[in-house]
Amino acid sequence: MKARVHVSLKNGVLDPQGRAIGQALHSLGFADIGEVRQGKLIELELTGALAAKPKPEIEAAVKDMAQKLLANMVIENYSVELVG
Amino acid sequence: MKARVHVSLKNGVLDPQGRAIGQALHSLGFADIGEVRQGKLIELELTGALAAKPKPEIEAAVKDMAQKLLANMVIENYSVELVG
Amino acid sequence: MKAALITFPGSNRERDMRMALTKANGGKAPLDVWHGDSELPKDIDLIVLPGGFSYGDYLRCGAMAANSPIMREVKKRADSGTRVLAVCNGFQIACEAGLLPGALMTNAGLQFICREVNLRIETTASEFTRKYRKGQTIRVPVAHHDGNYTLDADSVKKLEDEDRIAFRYADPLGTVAPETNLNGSVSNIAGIYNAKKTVLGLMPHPENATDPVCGGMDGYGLFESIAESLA
Amino acid sequence: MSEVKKAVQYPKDLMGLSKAEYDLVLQIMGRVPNTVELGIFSVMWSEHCSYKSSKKWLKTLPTKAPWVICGPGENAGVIDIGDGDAAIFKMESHNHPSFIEPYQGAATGVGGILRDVFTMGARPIANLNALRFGAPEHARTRHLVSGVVHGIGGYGNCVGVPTVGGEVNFHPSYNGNILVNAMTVGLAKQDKIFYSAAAGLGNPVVYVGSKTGRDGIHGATMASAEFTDDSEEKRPTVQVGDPFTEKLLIEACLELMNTDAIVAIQDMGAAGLTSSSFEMASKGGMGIVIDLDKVPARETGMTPFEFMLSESQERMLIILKPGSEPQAEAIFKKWELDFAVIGHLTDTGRMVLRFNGEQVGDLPIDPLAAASPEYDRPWVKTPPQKPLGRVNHPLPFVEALGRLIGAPDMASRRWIWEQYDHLVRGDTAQIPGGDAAVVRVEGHPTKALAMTTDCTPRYVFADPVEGGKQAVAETWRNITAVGARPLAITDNMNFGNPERPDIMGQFVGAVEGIRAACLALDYPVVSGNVSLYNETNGKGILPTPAIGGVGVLDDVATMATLAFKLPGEAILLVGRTNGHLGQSVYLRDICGQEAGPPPSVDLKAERTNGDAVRLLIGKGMVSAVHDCSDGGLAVALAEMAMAAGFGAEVTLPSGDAFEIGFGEDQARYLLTCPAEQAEAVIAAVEAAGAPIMKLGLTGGDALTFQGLGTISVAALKSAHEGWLPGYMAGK
Ligand SMILES: Nc1ncnc2c1ncn2[C@@H]1O[C@H](COP(=O)(O)OP(=O)(O)O)[C@@H](O)[C@H]1O
Ligand SMILES: [Mg+2]
Repeated sequence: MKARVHVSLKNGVLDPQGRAIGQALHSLGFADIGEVRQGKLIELELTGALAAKPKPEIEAAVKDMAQKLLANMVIENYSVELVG
Repeated sequence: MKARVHVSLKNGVLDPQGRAIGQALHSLGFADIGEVRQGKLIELELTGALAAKPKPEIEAAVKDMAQKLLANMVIENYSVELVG
Repeated sequence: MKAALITFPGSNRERDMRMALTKANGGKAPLDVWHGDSELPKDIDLIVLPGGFSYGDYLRCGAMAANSPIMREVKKRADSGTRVLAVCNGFQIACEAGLLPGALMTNAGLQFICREVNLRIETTASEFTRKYRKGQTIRVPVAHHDGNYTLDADSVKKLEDEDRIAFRYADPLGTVAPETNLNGSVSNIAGIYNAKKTVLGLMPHPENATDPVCGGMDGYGLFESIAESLA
Repeated sequence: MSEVKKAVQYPKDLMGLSKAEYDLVLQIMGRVPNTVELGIFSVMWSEHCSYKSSKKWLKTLPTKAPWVICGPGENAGVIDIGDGDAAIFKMESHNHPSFIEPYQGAATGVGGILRDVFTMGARPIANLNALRFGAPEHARTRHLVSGVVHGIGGYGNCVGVPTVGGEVNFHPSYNGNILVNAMTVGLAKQDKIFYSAAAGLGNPVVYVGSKTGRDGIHGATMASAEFTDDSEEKRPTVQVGDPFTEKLLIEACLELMNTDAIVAIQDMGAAGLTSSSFEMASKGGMGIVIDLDKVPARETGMTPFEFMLSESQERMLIILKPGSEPQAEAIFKKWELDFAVIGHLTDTGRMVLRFNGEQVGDLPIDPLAAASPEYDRPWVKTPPQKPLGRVNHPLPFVEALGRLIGAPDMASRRWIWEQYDHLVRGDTAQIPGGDAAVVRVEGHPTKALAMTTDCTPRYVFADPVEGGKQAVAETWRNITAVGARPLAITDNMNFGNPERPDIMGQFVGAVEGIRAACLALDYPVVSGNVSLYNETNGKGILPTPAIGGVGVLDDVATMATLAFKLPGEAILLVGRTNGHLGQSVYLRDICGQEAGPPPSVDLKAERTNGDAVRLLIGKGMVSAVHDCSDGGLAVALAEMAMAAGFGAEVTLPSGDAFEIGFGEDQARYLLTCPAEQAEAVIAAVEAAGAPIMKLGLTGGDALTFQGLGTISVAALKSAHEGWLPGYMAGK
């Protein structure tokens, strides 16, 4: 069982990395690129008792991890997806 | 139209960030976490002529961007997903 | 003054900080505290979170250190009024831990920057900067990759209204302008206080400007101010 | 032997060994080796580990002086810097990996050289880097510069070791083969230095640091192979650096070194567990048994071959005193690092490898080490360059200066060194941008170390012997220019394919020049590294013996810097100016000619002039000091003016202005002093036997050359500071 946590910057927070990627794509000749945002995708392998729990409980646990550590709620959002 | 490019380290390539995240989750009391890998998720807004093309062509263009810039093909893999 | 200097795995400016604190404190070195310790010595007047790359700056600068056992204790002490000086990675940790508002993002130029900068002293109504003059500029170095201070406009206004902005990036004459904005920080902010002005967080390294031979003395006033205030 | 030989069936994959070498393997083993054993032979006898092409010549280098505590042969060189302190340093290349993956290649290069230094008990206090890139207009150059610089910064900044100096050149010969040489300087107490020779029958062999993965399998043999177009295929051998773990490893090792648990210690560098275990046992005359299942593994299903040849980073091998395992383990656990007893020492003289209860390898140590091939490769002396004919000067003097100061090889490296934390640890007394970096010695009230890296590859190409001398002399001069006493060097010999007699001739010539300079300047070689086969599709790089020099400054308060200090001061030139234009940057970048012999190096004059300058600095008689190197007198003056933010008015010595202004005669320094003390300074220098003359006075916002023209300091600065950031921004 795996969980994927996608952490992205909140709307309105400037993303210098995304902007730089956009500029670089333009200068490589890819003209038709609008806004670019860069986020993180953290893949967690779930084991033991946690993996055996019902999905909603697993999801709750992973959300807890995201809020406590994986995302900075001042500037970031996150979403959780369970795989396999 | 948006494209999401997920860039992740190739299997077998050391992921120091993922390792450190795993350890931090353990010390926060989340015991049932196995391997952790951290990747990037780059969201590109597609505009102009490109956005109007058929999906396979868009996908090919985004793959080209991934290979030329977004992923470091020496140590990373990527996958492309078109949204909306 | 009795200071505690906290070392996290990956801290690397704790030594620089120790030299500066010891010099300003009449030769008395701070107590070293390891991040894994869950308690701080009782009669501490100052807690220092030094610079470095705690946990390699992996995930987000300061995120993992903010969750280490000692930080629960640091927050408790800070709540009860113990002074906290948080520099560079320490500032990032303090923001992540909620001791200070805002977040530190990647420098707008996306590069690590190590150079001397001019800081304007925005307020001297603080135990950390009373030896300086308001509006004075000092030259101290920065060395960071993620010093782009981010905070919403209303909160910035609140910081201003409450005189909680400690330093701004300026030119040698004290002019604060977009061109003097080193790293994209909102309103050129280089350092801020908490509401009670007992916690100071800043990106630059005043501890690297406390010796005439290595970096000059412009940062020394900060340590003198603290030592005098907490004497 | 002949029986064995008759039956020889060569395996399809000799793993880089030649047939003759394989015959030797059979002879030593007395049987056909298995894959693990052949792999071990292959890496131990690779150019990288065995120095088979270079050994013969390296032996001729001077390595001794009363202040040398440990010369080449250990992980790094050790010198006595007084008061019971030792400086430990070395330079190492990571050229091929950096070309393939610039960020990780450069980062792991820094990691590797740091481990070579702290393995000996030293706290790393400074990093330097000598970089060579292809032509700026070459398609890959910008990407490589960016990756390498970010990689060096990413690693060094995180581990908290200041990066204080280095050098950068651009030249088309490096288009397909960049050079990334990293140097680390560390400090130790003389009674707390650790060596790598294993000792003590039965003593535990301990593995610490990161887990082992399938990183860089066969990296050491790759580093010794020439590039061809299919080297893209070799990509999976790239290793990823983890500076955070390295930082923990430094702290944990230094903490363990404070106990007396360690018998011997060695980092796992190229060829990982193979070379570290092999070398430790071999140096100590011991045998060793390793249980490969005990090696901490990052991935499942790793084979003995992979365990032995993995180049995973941030790992060390330690021989402990018996019974000290728990104490050592506690330290590594505290720092959250792996710790495993993986074997023990024996008296069999053999390396025995076990895996899952079976023996998977058994090799004799001494015979393998002793038979390590040594070649006397054929070489031809590099023919002398034709004398330089008449030179046409396309630009007026000051215009040429304005152009030259912003040329790729001459422009400011600020864009690079501002991305390196050059201040961490709080002891950096002279930051990058000067002649040598100066870093204080911890625990001493006044003492500091001065350090620099230098080499002028175009000189070495034109005349390897003079070029070799010059590289050494320039480091000596840069250290002298800050007021320090040069003590010893490390070298990093980057050359093309040694199987080509002309390339081998370059190597032999450069070694001869280095040797001569080291002898004349009492400046021995204490460590070094050789990187051969730096060529792509048969095109070799310029021969590049990068030299890293270290010296000691007794009182950091006397340190000199190159910026003019006050207007109205006298400017003096020490050393003889003949106006040698051959192989100068002026000739190349302004006149478009790479021609003529390089300037010759008069080692006696170097010593006399340098000693005189150092004496003046020590006495506090001069206010600014700068040596003359690339670009000659005019460029050196411009550099002093730009650093000060104000100019000067000078009259060049008589002769052809271009030759005098831009010629690169060696053994010269520019000085300033208060005008009224000029006579005293001149007298002191003359008394020391060195030529000196007055050029003019500091002041004004421009640099004026009497009779030749004026250029504003602002114009110089904008050309000098503008090129690299502009280039990197794609302009
Ligand atoms: N790659 C680098 N990293 C750090 N500092 C560098 C690098 N390249 C050049 N520098 C610094 O820039 C300055 C000028 O370099 P260089 O022209 O090679 O000096 P010199 O001519 O005195 O040998 C020196 O202080 C040097 O240490
Ligand atoms: Mg110099």
